[in-house]
Amino acid sequence: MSRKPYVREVPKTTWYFRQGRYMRYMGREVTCIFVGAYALFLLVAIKRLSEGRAAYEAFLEGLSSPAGILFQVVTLIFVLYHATSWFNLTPKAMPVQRGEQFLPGGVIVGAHYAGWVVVSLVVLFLAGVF
Amino acid sequence: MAKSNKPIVWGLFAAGGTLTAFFLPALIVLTLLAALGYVPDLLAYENMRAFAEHWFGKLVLFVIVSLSLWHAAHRLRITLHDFGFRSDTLIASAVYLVAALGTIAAIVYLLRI
Amino acid sequence: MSERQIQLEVLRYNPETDSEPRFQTYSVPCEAEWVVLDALNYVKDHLDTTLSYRWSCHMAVCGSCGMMINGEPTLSCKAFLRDYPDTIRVEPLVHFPIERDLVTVIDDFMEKLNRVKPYLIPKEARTIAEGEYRQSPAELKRFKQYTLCINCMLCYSACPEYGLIPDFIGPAAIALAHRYNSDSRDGGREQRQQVIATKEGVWECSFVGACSEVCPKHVDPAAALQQVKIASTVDWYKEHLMPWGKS
Amino acid sequence: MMEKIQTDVAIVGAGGAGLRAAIALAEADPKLRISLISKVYPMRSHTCAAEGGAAGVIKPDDSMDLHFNDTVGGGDWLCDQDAVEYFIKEAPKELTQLEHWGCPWSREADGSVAVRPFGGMKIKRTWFAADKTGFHLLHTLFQTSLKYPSIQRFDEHYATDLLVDAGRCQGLTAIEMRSGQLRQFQAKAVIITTGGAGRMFPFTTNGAIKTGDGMAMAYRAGVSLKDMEFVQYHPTGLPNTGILLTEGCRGEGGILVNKHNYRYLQDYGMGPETPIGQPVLKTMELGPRDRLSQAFWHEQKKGNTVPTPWGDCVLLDMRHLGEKLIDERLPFVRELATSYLQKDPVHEPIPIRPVVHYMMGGIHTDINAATVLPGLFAAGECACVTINGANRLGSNSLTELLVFGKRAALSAVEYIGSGVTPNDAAITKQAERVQGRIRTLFEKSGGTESISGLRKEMTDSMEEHAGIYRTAEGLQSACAKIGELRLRYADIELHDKTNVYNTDLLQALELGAMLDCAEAVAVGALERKESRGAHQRLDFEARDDQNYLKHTLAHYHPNEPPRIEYLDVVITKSQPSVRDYSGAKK
Ligand SMILES: Cc1cc2nc3c(=O)[nH]c(=O)nc-3n(C[C@H](O)[C@H](O)[C@H](O)COP(=O)(O)OP(=O)(O)OC[C@H]3O[C@@H](n4cnc5c(N)ncnc54)[C@H](O)[C@@H]3O)c2cc1C
Ligand code: SF4
Ligand code: F3S
Ligand code: FES
Repeated sequence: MSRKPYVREVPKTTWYFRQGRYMRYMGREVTCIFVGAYALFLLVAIKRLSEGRAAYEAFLEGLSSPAGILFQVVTLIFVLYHATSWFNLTPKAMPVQRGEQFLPGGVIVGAHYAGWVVVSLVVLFLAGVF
Repeated sequence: MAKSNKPIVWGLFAAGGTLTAFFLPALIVLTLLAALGYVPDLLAYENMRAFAEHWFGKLVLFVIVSLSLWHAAHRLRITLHDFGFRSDTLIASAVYLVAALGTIAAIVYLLRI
Repeated sequence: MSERQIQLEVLRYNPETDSEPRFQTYSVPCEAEWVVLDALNYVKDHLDTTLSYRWSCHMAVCGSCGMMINGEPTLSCKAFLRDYPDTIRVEPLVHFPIERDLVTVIDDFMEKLNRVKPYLIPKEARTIAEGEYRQSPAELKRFKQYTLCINCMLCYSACPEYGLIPDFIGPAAIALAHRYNSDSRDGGREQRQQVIATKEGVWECSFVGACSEVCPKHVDPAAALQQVKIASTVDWYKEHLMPWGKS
Repeated sequence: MMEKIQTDVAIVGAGGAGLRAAIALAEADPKLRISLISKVYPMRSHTCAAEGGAAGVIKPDDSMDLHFNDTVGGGDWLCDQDAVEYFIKEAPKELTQLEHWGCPWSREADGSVAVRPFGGMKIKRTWFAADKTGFHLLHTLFQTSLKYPSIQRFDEHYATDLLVDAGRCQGLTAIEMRSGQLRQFQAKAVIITTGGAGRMFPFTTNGAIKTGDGMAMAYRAGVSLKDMEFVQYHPTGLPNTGILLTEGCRGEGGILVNKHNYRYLQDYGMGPETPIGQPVLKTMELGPRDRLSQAFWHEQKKGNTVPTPWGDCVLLDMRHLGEKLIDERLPFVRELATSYLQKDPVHEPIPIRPVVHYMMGGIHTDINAATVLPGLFAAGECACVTINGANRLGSNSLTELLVFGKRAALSAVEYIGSGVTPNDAAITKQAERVQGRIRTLFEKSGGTESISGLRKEMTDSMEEHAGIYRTAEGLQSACAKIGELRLRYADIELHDKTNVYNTDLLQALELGAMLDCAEAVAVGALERKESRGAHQRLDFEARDDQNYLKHTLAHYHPNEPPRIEYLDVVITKSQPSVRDYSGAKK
């Protein structure tokens, strides 16, 4: 038998350097670290809240350390990336068929962005930012 | 071949992904403002306490914290695989354990308020 | 017509004479409206008859001429030279073993295609005398896009998860299963779920989305896979949390 | 030792016809061992390129007789009318069967199957799946074939020769391309479904695989090739690549104009002019392909064509159809024109010219898809039943694949029932001879001829002399040329002497097949001293029913031109008359 198919190995730990789109994908995936970190941060906040005024206010105080500010800023950036990449993919997961035609993906994405803006404004408003 | 059980966590992952996309950015803006010294009204102790004492406030906080955790845990499992860590069973157990513990902790802390 | 000299760097591998692949460069005089396949045909006819590659239709419908062109999975009959620099690198589709030169071994894909039962399993049997099934244009539209797959396997080359986890059934085969599942005439979803709702099925997909980006027919397999995931998740919750709800 | 595969029925070719035959066999008897052999994976077969549609009577305003008349008249009365009757009766059943297998036919609002107008058809009766009908038909058949475990596929196996002993076809040899090994298939019956041979010409809609291999295989085994001189030009090909723009473009209302923006078809017996956007069946742009292609030739002679970098063209104007209709009914056409010619039919007229498209002729079979060689059957474009006569009507061929693919299978089952078995010793010896022949070709050194060189000489000569219009002089030179090339073929040398996926070897074998077929075309055309359908002689301009209402049969000779014989056409209910495509007489 003269066949001898040649198998090209995929580099298991560095494959994502091969293409820009893989890097963008990995960027999206690592947002989870920040989502997770922020969830734990909220958990701590709730714990402090349950421990009473002193604990909670000390916690708020601690936020304004340079590290605390950096954490908030970096997390915001990654979470924004998470949100946009998530919304951009929704038409694939949930296409909407009206009569014969499908709603164009842009409409679905647009609706999500609009909803996002509204939700954010409402949250900020209720929290007394404005 | 049996059907996979991934749907359990995937359901939480997807729900968490949507929820975090909609809510986390605004929440982070709130905490960022606090960090910068402009503590929004809601984050003041009395208001926060009042919010968390109400059953609805508890529910909101619980849903946000736990779903974010499950979303992050599931995606982290896949991301670690993508980075070349191949002991999937171990990784899955670890990340889901953290998410589960976090979920329980959230319940416990919230009930204490 | 304007001629342009292209340097074509082609991966060569002959199992009988090579222990591993190498690149060979051909200088090819090309016409402006040529595609990469035309340049390969020029090589075959005029420069080197030993080069092997697959092609047939030259109109992007038979699905045989997929290759990596400058690192991107592409149909060589639809890769217009006008869109490329003067040096073009051509390799066989990645994630598949190389049989020879640009020819890959696609047994794995053919086996997976077979496994997903990509044929109509009628909801209600019908005789020829009873005529055609009725299907409204809207019902047709619902799955039409997923019928357009030409089995070119560019998506398999683009999908990193398939490269990392060769057992993954992969985008095109699952999209095809979804095509039949979404057909108003079909009643075979449960049978196909046994195959695609497994770990090797849709659950190895992490929604990279590269499959849809390279698909020359805009099948959008990534969309099909997400929809399968959602439907399988709904199934799971129904089965486990509301066992009474099972029909 | 050569590997032997024992099977009941071997099918060579996994295009529409081959797959339909395989399914019919598997359904007829699940115990049958079926070998489906193809030089490409089934879904790569050229049936996938068919765009426009498949004809079959289904709507209440239509009738079997009308389809019959269109087909027989369209074929210039060279069709065997008993075969046409059978074909038309089976057509709707086959198309419905395909629907039951999941084919995504385009639909009417009420959910029934939609039909569109097509050239030469008096009534709308062409079923279509947007403008990818052949593609959907092929994939539906291929995917359906996966249901049947008894269909054993041998993908990427190149069939080389039939094995014949005691006057019966008992199998074949094929090269497994990935290993380069010759395999012997011992079969009780063989069905050839290898498709057409358009690659004999330089400018064709046909894919690279359409090299007439099966025709040549049968021909060399002693089965004659029928009506090979009838080569269809399709009037609307993209000038640079030969990519087809389906007749559906005109069916939906596209018009053809010359450089003066004049709808020239009205000058060639297809007028009077019909209003733009309201196509009238069987006139003007909806005339038959042979007439339209011939009209182009005359326009070119008169200097009315548009010069382009790729030769003279006329214009296909679809702008008035509008973007919505084009995207819905002709999306593939738009994609093809926009990418390969960089012209968008929504915004500009598309230059087009006639292009070699389809072989009306092929392996001589009877109405049961059987050849004169017991045990050998043929169906699809490689066969000539004949329902297409001197000119095939668009959309009859996809239906033909189904109807006669199935017919061939049923005939094979019947034949096997008589208890035939292959004679191992005798055909093994033959297979070894085949192996010896291929090995000689493979190993020979010091050859002076190149495959691509000979191929170019062949295609150039065919284009120049055996094209839309032919003359005795031109055809004589084509015959001489092809004869010469067949001799020079003995002097080719392969540069690739390795086994695995050796396309050098396959191209050599394909060239051999094309030369055999090309000679049958040229000699048949030279001998047919009349003009009929797609065969037009400038030196014999009229149809001559007295002498040539007959099928041409070309008999193979290894180193001489074929011997030509004639066979009467079967006429049941339609006597030859004038082909009328003017709207006036409606
Ligand atoms: C661009 C285009 C558009 C068309 N549009 C229409 C249309 O709208 N309507 C219509 O009715 N008709 C149309 N036709 C015609 C019709 O599509 C063909 O006649 C038909 O598809 C031929 O099918 P087939 O099964 O006979 O052969 P094919 O589909 O060509 O299949 C041939 C098979 O034989 C195999 N084969 C060949 N040689 C060998 C060998 N040596 N060893 C092993 N296997 C071999 C191949 O691998 C392949 O599987 C069109 C044709 C073209 C080219
Ligand atoms: S889904 Fe697209 S890329 Fe994948 S095989 Fe089908 S046509 Fe090719
Ligand atoms: S690229 Fe792969 S991971 Fe999923 S979305 Fe496409 S199959
Ligand atoms: S040659 Fe058929 S898809 Fe490229």
